[in-house]
Amino acid sequence: MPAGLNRALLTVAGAVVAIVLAIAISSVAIIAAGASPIDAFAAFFDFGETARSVSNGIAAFLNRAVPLFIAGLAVAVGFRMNLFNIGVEGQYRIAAICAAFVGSTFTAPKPIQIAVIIVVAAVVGGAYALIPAIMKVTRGVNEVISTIMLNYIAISLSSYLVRGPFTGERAAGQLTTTTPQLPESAMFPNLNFVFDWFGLLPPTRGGGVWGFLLVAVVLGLVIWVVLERTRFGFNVKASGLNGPAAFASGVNPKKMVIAAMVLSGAIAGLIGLPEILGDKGAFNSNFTAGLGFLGIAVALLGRNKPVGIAIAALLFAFLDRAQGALQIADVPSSVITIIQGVIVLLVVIANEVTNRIALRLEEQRAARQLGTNKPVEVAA
Amino acid sequence: MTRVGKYHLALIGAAALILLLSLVRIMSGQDDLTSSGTFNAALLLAVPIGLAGLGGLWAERAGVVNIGLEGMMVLGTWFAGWAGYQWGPMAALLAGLLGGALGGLIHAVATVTFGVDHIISGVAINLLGPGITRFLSEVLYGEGTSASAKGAGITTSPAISSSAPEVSLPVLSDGPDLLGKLESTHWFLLSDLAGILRGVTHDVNALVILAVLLLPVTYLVLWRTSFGLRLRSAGENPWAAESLGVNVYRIKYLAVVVSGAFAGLGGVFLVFVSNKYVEGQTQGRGFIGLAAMIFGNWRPGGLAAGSSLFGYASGLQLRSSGEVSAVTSFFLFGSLLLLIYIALQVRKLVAPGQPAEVVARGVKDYTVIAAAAAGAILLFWLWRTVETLPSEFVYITPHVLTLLVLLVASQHLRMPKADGVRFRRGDQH
Amino acid sequence: MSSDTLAAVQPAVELEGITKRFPGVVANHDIRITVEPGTVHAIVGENGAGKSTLMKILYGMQKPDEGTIKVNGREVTFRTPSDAIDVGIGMVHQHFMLADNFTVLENIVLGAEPTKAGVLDTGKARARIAQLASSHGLRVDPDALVEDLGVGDRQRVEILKVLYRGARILILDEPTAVLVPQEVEELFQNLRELKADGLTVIFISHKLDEVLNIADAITVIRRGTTVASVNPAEVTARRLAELMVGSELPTPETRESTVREDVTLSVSRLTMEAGGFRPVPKGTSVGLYVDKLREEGKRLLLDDVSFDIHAGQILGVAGVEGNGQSELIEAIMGMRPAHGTITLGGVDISAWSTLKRREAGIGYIPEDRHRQGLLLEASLWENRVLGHQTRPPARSGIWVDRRASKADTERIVKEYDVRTPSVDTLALALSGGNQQKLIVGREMSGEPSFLIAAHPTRGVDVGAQAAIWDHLRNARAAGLAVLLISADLDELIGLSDTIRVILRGRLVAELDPSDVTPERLGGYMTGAIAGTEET
Amino acid sequence: ACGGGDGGTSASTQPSSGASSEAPKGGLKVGLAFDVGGRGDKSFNDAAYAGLEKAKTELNADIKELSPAADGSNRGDLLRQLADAGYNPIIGVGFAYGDDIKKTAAEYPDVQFAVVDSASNGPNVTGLLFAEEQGSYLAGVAAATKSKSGHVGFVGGVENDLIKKFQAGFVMGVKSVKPDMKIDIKYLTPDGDFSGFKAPDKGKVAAEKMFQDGADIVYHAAGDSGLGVFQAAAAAKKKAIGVDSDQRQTVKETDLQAVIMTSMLKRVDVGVFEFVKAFQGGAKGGSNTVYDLKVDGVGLSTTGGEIDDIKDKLDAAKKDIVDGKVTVPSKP
Ligand SMILES: Nc1ncnc2c1ncn2[C@@H]1O[C@H](COP(=O)(O)OP(=O)(O)OP(=O)(O)O)[C@@H](O)[C@H]1O
Ligand SMILES: Nc1ncnc2c1ncn2[C@@H]1O[C@H](COP(=O)(O)OP(=O)(O)OP(=O)(O)O)[C@@H](O)[C@H]1O
Ligand SMILES: [Mg+2]
Ligand SMILES: [Mg+2]
Repeated sequence: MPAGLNRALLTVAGAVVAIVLAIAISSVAIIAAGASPIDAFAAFFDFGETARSVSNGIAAFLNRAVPLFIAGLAVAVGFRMNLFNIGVEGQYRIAAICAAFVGSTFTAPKPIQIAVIIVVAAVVGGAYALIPAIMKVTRGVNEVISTIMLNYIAISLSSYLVRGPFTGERAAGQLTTTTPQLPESAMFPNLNFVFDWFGLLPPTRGGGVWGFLLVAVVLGLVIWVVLERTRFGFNVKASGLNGPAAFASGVNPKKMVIAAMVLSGAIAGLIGLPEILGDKGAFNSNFTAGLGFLGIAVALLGRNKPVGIAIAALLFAFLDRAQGALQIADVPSSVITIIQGVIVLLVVIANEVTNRIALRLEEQRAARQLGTNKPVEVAA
Repeated sequence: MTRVGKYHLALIGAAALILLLSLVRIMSGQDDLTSSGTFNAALLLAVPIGLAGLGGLWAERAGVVNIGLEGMMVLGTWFAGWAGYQWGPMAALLAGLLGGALGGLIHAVATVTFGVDHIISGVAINLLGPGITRFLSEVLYGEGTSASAKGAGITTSPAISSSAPEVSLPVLSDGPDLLGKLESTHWFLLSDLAGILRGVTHDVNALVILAVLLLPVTYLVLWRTSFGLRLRSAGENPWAAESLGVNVYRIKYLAVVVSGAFAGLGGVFLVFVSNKYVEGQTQGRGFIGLAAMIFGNWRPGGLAAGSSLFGYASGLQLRSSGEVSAVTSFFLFGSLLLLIYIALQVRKLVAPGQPAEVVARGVKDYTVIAAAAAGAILLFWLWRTVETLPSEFVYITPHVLTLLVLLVASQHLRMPKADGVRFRRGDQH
Repeated sequence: MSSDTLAAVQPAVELEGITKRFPGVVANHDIRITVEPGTVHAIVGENGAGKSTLMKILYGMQKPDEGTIKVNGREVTFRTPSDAIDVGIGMVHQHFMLADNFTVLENIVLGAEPTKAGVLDTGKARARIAQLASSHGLRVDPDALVEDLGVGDRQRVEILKVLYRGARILILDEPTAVLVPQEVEELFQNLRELKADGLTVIFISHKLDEVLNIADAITVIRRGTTVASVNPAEVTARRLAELMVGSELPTPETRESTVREDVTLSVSRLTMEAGGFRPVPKGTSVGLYVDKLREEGKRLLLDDVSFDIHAGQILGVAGVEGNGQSELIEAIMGMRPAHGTITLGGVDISAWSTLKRREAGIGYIPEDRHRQGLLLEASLWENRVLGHQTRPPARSGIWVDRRASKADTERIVKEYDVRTPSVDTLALALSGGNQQKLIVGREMSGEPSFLIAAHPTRGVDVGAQAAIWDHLRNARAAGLAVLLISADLDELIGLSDTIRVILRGRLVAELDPSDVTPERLGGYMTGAIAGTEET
Repeated sequence: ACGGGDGGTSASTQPSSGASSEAPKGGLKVGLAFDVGGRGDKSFNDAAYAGLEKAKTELNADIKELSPAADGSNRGDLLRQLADAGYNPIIGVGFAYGDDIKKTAAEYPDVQFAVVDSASNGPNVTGLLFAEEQGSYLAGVAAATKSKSGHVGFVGGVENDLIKKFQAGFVMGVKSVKPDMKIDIKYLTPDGDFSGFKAPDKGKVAAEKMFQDGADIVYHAAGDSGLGVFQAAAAAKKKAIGVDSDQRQTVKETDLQAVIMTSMLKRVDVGVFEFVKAFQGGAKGGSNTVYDLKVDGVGLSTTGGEIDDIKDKLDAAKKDIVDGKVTVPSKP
């Protein structure tokens, strides 16, 4: 269908223009900072000179993308239903500490141990998301406020837990408070062997490429199937597209709010696991924060669809990886955040603009068809 | 008629609250509950939240959701610090306003002109704000720059050349300080009132006065002028407004830019408090301001209540450093509130003049009363037994209080009908 | 001013060669209309003929692709509605353009506010509105919230809005669609007064008797083009209809009764409070409790509503909008809790969820298809699934059976003559009539035993209307019980086996459609004729 | 204030700077990874950088310093990038590097690492530890001696174990002078929420309350939030004690300078420089270097001369600690 093809081409063109523009804008900033944009963009692709640094860089890049992708998925599930779950941030924090602690209390064969940890994380994340969901359906509390507040509460709560009930042994002179170290059977096998396939040196970095990547991929597939193929997914979509219509069709909006929020929270619960199971082996006070907020940007950039979210997560991770490389090239690394923000903005703007152009083209097509219109016969 | 009634109800409510606070203070001996210091701190902490919330109010009343307040506030802080160290507080004020307004402008271009989803644009601005400011700091405040010699660093600007003036109410809270004297007597109610009054009138930053004034000004502008009517119409039914010749685009632009400017002003205020820009000093207040605005039902009065509640609880939290923390008195407070609630319910149940079998006296009513009673006893017991709370539980006082108040009173929130809707000229709706 | 003398020579509005294209549609094509000042000029045409588009062009809301507009003899180009307002044109839109959360006064003055030093001068506005209201017989309460108003009041607010701006040329786009005959007559009285004051009215309707009643001149539009200009004195409704559609108007006659013995749906003592549902206390009967509510002066949205619908029966409910029809539907669908009992085929379904009721065989054609009936941004087959998620063919285990759903959508498209390129097309790409046919087809699937049809043909063109009526009639003959709610009294009288009138939440009259006229029905609906309380 | 500390209590040898047996041939390349906030924070990170710069000028080192992302998620990656780029030794600034240094050091056994504020956890890792509690003890002694009201305060930025060391030392120092002294203690944010180091307004509110309650000297370990403490002190016409660097010099506002009675110095610059120097001398990791009072790795600043009059008392207290007569706990 030519119209459809047209539209697709336009969309691609829009994305390209957006990225070019983003590059142009950040180049201006980089020049203003007295650095060379060429150096800067070279730095993004500069994974180091040695084979070792290249594979380490790739590992850092992929490892960053994994939690971003999961965070994006978590946020997207809510957005699909017009629920704005800002609380992913708090949900993954609480889930991470509980999962890390529970995982450290027993030892079991690897698959069981890891599965238990994942389940605990999902359950805790879902349970923490249940709070705003219940507040919303029973008392009409806006989920934006409640989840913002619960984020702060989660920080304090996890701080209390990691210093109190869930605290673990630590070496003398180590100031980071931490949960007990997970047994070896809890650590997720890495994917370093993949590097061999490509004739690359496996990364040496702690944990290498996190095996949790596979879980994320499976999760993405599952979420795609759930959202696009199941009745539940249909109900989510219907509620998001038109709440009153979904209600009239027999969908219980309260149940849907709870289900979507809990699902979102359960996914959020997994955000911290790649780091814990792949690298740290515990939850500690330096645990990476802020992924929930980045997840919002990733989800929106990926248009709340798993494939889009994957692309967005990879893009964000790719940019983030250059943190060190940029500094080595003497470019202020804060340019990364600027590029990320500009891309989010420009890609959606480009999308709007191309949509409009497509519409106008169709209008012109209509105008051309005017000639073929039968003149209406005038009676009387 | 109803409006006056509401107004009176609010007054009575406030009076009852003060009475209750006073009672709790006497019972618990926690003078800080109503001390002037607490209220001074509450004001200090409430103002930036209130300003961010006002920003949100302007945008959302015009139908544009503004989740980017945080980013705009960050821009406000940076520009205030940058201009302030060079040209003084007035310049800081102006630059902060403009910085925030710049964020607002980006949001307006994206959402109004290009019809981008409001949340996406806001999220992008929340990324851009910190990114741009950090970048500017790296460029302008880095090693070897002139600013660096004046005390700037990557994370801070040099100090503002002179600080914003502070004023007090003469005689009452300054000089003879009559209110202060009254407060220190610790009399029931009188001292509490004096403390509250003195707290909000002693050594008040000029910007606080401006910020507080902005609330009634916003009310007057949005609800009493023709401009305000048009602005609100853009948030309620932009198609109707457009069909009546209102330039909805222009209104939305203005509203969102003003929104950014207010968020920026909140940033300026933070800079004035610390006398310089400090990276990260907004601390998520943009989000909390947004929450306060929703809490306040998209109205200036409600917003003031929301940010005051948050400011008060934060102030009390930050000031509770002793062994027995004032925060535990909230248990007593809650217990008393529940008792009052039970009393009201019971009175309603036994009210005469209704045939007993017809009175709506479901199981639910009894369960609610029983639960309230249990809650009251539990809270009272907690208050009696808990000496010190783990500090982590003290930090969350403001957030928990906000959630609790919302649970009780959030049924009747009503946001502007076309809030967050993308509006295109000529489209049908 | 000399405008009056000028007006005698110059036409108030002259449209020349107006053409407007939308993607895939030519809404207006070479339209020519001349409107004389001080007249009521009617524009008629079937759905989608392009009337609203033309008026939006005249009001500056849309730009014509070609053509010129002259107002009072002077050529004008409008960029925004304010340009049109400036030359004295005002428009009342087909769909209300009111801010619900604003007061009447605020809605009226918006965009033309009287101010004192920038502050809204409500005193002045109020005085002006009072003066306009009294001089044109349009009574309103300026301080009422619009959301509390009924449709008639809203219509008056819309007209006041226009008059308030000093418009001399009024465009009314289907103002009567939601009014009952009495209100229509009231409106026409207003229009005549306006005309007497020298104002020009452009009036759009597809109700031909109304047009003949009020208009001084009539222009007929068909498929975006002006096909005739006629003098109402010289034309019959029949002739006008033929001009519009090129064929005769269909009628919804269904005389021979198919009503069977068995009761399909029985509603008894249905009552709904305005302030939100509270369960009846233990040990109290619903009746006692409701009596108490009534005693306390609580407003009841539904007040003791009882009726039975037999298999093969169409029960029509007539009523001015906002008298409890929506609430009745929502209560039966289980979307809103109410007191009382509802049984379907003898089974008490009062406590059932909406989903369960649908599964039990209740179909629902909602009154607002865009709000409650469709996912506009989803494909047709997905819209087919809506409401049938748990039933075949859409369901297979936890999955949505895409293949079967698509196949069944194809069936609906064929059987119901839904004009669409494919079942993967997005619903928003269909015209209103085709959307409605899809909904009717969907709700008739799965062999429902009872159907709620709310305004099943509202805003649907003549062809689609006839098709929908046929489908309803056939299903009725096959034993379907139907609750029909419609503002189109002809439709109501023509289709129903029994008509009940709802007024302020009460069923006030039971009428036999074979001996009731729209006028008399309107009398019951407005309370002008006291109800024949049910026995 | 203090001279450069030389050597650590447990550092094995003290080789002279020139004589290097195993120093890399192609010149000295020192890499340093900052804590969150990065270079230019006029505080902890900059102190480390000062040491690095000194190494550059005095030891002719080629230096590279990297700042982590705002969420600190890439600390380990920065270390690896430095190692891959051939830097050796590599220093991680801040206890948060503890874990990452451990892993990276294992991956790069040929590279020497150091971590500030955390203990050695590998054969090629040197822990650069500071006895903050000892310095804080002196601050406590100074505060207690100078206090007229018998009431002092402590404001911590983030309630983590590092800052608790400051609190522990301070409290003990105060009690050593007057056991019944009232000490208010307040932290601004819980562990894990590092915004407490960037919240001058919160610092101000917390300190204000202490002054209102009668405290006349407040000690802060709250990063940029300390500014608020100084402001509260200035408004109440009371005194404050700064931290990390000589804040009477680094703070540029004159009205605030006046309230800073003294600052508890933590010579991260010395630590960094000495480590590089030792590395050049061929020193190997696997142990901690403790910068305590003995080596003047911590201490009190005297700018402004406000504690000159109690110098004897402070010296005595210092001597007690150095001699081991008093052991200061690092936990409250
Ligand atoms: N904004 C638009 N974009 C695309 N097509 C449109 C738009 N507005 C109207 N149309 C199309 O133009 C045609 C004319 O529509 P219009 O609303 O003018 O008809 P109408 O005569 O007012 O019909 P009705 O009696 O239903 O109100 C229709 O086919 C409609 O689908
Ligand atoms: N804003 C719009 N953008 C694009 N197309 C539109 C728009 N509005 C209407 N249309 C087109 O108009 C047609 C249906 O709209 P229209 O308003 O004429 O239907 P209708 O019969 O009046 O239905 P309703 O009574 O529900 O408004 C479709 O073909 C649709 O594509
Ligand atoms: Mg239409
Ligand atoms: Mg129309």
